Amino acid sequence: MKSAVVLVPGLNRDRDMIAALTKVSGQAPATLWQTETTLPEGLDLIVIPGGFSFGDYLRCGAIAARMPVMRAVADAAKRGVTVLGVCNGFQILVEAGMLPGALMRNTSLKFVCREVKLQVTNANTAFTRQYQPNQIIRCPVAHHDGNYFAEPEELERLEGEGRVVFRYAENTNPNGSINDIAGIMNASGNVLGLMPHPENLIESAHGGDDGRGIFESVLAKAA
Amino acid sequence: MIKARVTVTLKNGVLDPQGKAIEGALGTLGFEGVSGVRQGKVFDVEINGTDKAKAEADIKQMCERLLANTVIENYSISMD
Amino acid sequence: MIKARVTVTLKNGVLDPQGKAIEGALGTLGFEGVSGVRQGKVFDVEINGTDKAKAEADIKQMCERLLANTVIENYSISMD
Amino acid sequence: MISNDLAITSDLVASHGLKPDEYQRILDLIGREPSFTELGIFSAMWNEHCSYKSSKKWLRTLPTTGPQVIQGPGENAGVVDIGDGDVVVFKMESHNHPSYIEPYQGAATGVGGILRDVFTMGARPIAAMNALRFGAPDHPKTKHLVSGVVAGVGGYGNAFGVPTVGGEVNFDARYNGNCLVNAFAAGLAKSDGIFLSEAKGVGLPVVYLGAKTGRDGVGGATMASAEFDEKIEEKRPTVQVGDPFTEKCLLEACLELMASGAVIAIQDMGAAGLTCSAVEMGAKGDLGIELDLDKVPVREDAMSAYEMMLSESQERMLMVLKPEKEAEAEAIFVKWGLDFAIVGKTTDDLRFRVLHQGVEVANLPIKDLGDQAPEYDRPHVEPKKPAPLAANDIPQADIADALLKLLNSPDMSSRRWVYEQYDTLIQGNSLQRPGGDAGVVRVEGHASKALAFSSDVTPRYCEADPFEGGKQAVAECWRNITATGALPLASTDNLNFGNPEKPEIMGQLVSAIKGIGEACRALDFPIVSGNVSLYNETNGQAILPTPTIGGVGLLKDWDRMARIAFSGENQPILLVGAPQQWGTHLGQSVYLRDIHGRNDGPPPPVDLEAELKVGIFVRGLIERGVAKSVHDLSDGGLAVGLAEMAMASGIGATVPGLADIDPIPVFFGEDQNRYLVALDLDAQGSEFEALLREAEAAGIFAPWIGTTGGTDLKLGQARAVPVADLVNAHESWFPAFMEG
Ligand SMILES: Nc1ncnc2c1ncn2[C@@H]1O[C@H](COP(=O)(O)OP(=O)(O)O)[C@@H](O)[C@H]1O
Ligand SMILES: [Mg+2]
Repeated sequence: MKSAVVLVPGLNRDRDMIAALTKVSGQAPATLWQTETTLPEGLDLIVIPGGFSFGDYLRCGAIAARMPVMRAVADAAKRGVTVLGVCNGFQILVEAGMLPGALMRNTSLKFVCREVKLQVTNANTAFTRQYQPNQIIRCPVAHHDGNYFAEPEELERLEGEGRVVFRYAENTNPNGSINDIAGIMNASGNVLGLMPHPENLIESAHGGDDGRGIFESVLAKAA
Repeated sequence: MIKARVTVTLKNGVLDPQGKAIEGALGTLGFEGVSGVRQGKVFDVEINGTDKAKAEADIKQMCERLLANTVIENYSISMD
Repeated sequence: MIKARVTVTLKNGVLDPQGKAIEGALGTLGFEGVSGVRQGKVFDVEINGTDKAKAEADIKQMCERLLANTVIENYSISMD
Repeated sequence: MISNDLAITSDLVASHGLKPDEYQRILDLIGREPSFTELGIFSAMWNEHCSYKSSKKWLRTLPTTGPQVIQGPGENAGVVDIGDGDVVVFKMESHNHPSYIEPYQGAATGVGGILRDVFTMGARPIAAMNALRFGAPDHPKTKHLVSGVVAGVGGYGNAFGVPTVGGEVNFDARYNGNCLVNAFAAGLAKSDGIFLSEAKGVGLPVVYLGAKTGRDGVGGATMASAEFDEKIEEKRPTVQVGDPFTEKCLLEACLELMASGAVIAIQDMGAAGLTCSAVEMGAKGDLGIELDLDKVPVREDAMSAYEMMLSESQERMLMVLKPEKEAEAEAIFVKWGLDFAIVGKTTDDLRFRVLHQGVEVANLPIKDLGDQAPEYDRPHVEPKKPAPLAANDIPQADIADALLKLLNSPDMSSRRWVYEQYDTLIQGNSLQRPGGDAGVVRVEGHASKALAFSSDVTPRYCEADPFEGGKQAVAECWRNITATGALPLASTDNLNFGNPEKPEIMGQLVSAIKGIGEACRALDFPIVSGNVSLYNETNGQAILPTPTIGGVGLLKDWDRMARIAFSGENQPILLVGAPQQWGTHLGQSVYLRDIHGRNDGPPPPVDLEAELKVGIFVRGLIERGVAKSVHDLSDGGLAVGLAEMAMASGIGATVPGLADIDPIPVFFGEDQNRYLVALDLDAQGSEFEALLREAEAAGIFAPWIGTTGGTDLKLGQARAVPVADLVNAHESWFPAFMEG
């Protein structure tokens, strides 16, 4: 699998993501600095990792979404390249208009870092094939603004089209997100944003590998 | 130099967790009869030049392209 | 019902990392001649009753006790 | 703008915290009256915070060397060898006064400062801890301080991207007027990639990098050394605001710059920013420094030389760069969006010269600024030893009720409310997150190595007996690290005390340092860095003496690591290192304080020889793979220790207790050098037998006190308590306090 990780100042889970992609695919991803306007040929996957791009100033992901590299990522997505945004990456995808809705401040108004349960609501996607439908997996979260919001019509569309891919399960919603939404995808099914951090749960040192399935699914698709 | 203030507020109907929490906290502090608390942002900016109309048009562009998320937010501009 | 808007801004001289980052981003987006960007907050509140003077006094208390961090922020109140 | 020619009156001198004899010393040194800027420079360099004038004499007595120590005190952080060419770089520092005034920003900039100390040395930060002390929970300011400080620690560390793996939180009315925020950070580097502050070479550019200079914290270092009084409000405008985003960019830029070979010397700007950093770089390298303030990037208009020299704006660095690498360096600064400027040069005249708007505003002997700082042997009185409790003075309580009450108390309850606001797993290497004995982080790029971190001190012990309390802080830190299976390598200390000009307070400081020194020597746990925070007093009321110890240990193979959770049912539990009656010492215990409202008696003494012996034995069990579940005993004794192991695992235990012995000291005594070890062995088997004999042969009392299993904790004759009830008591205090 040929993958690439987007780098914007303030992102800080880039190293975690690069390590996870390397361990799962056996190949280190390329990196894409914020100013780049052309992408390497033949990419199967572009990942926007978590962190605090531009300090989360203004709105989470707002400034990063307007950096040149994101135009190239949007073009690649239009051509069908698989794009995954995790945490701040999800916020950036939303701010870039590549996913609908908005991610608001957690209802507790506090940063929250803990493990939650996720339901794989749609196991028939490029990102979730390795899971069973409605399987419950463990996954850590670490964010301040993960409270997903969408207008009622938009929400209906997301739910109706099976584009809510992950949901917080067993009363573990950590942020007040509407319909317990933890991850959604675009209409073509090649762009996924999710708040939790699967890259931090892929090996025994992490205390489990429930997050691996996402990377393995994408890998299987690429193969 | 032209000074302007941009005010960005959440659209009606958009959930405002911060406003809600603040309303709750005001109640806890004993302030009664407070409702509808909504939190927004202001930006003070200074623009080179003296052409107010141009400055206002520029600031409108800044709002559309960066300062406001027009999916969930409204903005208004006031000039000195 | 009385409607009021509280505007909270950083005191002069207090570092505003957000303002700084936004100014940088505006530059990257090609807006020229923008400087002195400072970010603040607004709170819209509704107060029961009709006594404006009392409402204003109450809101002042809310600012002192919760809405503003008077160590580093100033506030101003405007009523409808 | 205040002119540099401002008349130097005795009031002005006094308002700079300089005593008349100290001012006389300045006059003697430079042979003339200082300018206003020079007075500011002296006040910054000679205040307690930078000069350690009250503590230096005693700090010198601490052990700071060992084969593992690469760099001891004297640089931004200590450096310790962990093999394979890797080193760990760490330090702890206080931000007490700023956090009391503005808790969020005070704590945030405290974290920022300590991270900078670590990466200035060339290390990438991999772990952070924070040791916090607040006033009584019912004091009107406490909640506000807790929520602000915790949010600030998280706000900075999370955005910067370092996992927070440990810390402490205590409440006591003695901190009502002065909270304590001690921040620890550790980073990883290669032994040949360490950077120091010593400038080398004449005529080389001195480069400023990072954020712009504002008026933040002008007078801040002076404030940190001043006792609070009612006029605290007036000191407010000196608050510094942290910008973790710029710090993260600064980290990446510095590491890239160091890798490029451009850096000769580097020093972060901390307290008294430009002044301290420039003087230190020059003085260490036996060079003069000339600064041109017109080149300094500023964010405010009309800043005077005085303000620029004393500004504590955050996220700034000073370096000496190789001139031929200038273009390469500049490209890195630009990439990371950082301000930079050549603000001066090194000279050969040993003068510290500052130019502003064409005028020389300061011209001082650079070495004297540090070397000639006053040093005091302040009068101190030996603290009185408290009388022991009478042998029959054992106030009674129901064991189960007392345990539940302790678990639900401010000091003993779960800190989950706090640490869930911290990113504890970023970087993907956290093997043990907060909640256990020590935080453990895997060493990236190595198959099996990991580092363990703990921060400890028991202030009520230090108040009762600073010498024993100092020993105990070191021993507990060492023990917590040992309990994971790691070998404790070295430590850092953060000495928080009241006003050293009072002989009783100075007596506490001196005794605590003696105790710390003795324990560090006995346990081969040298102090490689640290910080002193004095004058933690308000209206004459001092804090409890709080010498925080931060320690680092090395696990050779994290596959052989112990955790506090029971690892299975039907495992025999040993109480390793216990006295014959399992527990005896109630003086200064939380049982006496929180159940009976008493704080008398001496603290438990630490037998350092036994501590070492027991620790080595326990580590041996972990390394052999028979002990996966280990917990040291501290506050709350055996009962609380067992409860914590049960709660962490959801597995109960039955501990029958001793016949004919009062169960209160058995279960709540706080005797030192004890561990609970649950063995992955059959209690009927020969291996278990052999292990017990081994302990005996080593002269270690390690009775088999009970067995894991079930869903209740059964202590002696007391009623069985469901583990779920323990968890409920333990988890509910903090959220109820903060959200109630
Ligand atoms: N209590 C202490 N024990 C040992 N070393 C100390 C202690 N306090 C300070 N030091 C050392 O003195 C030096 C100066 O400390 P400090 O001024 O706090 O450092 P920085 O300038 O990096 O903030 C450092 O090397 C520090 O490690
Ligand atoms: Mg412990």
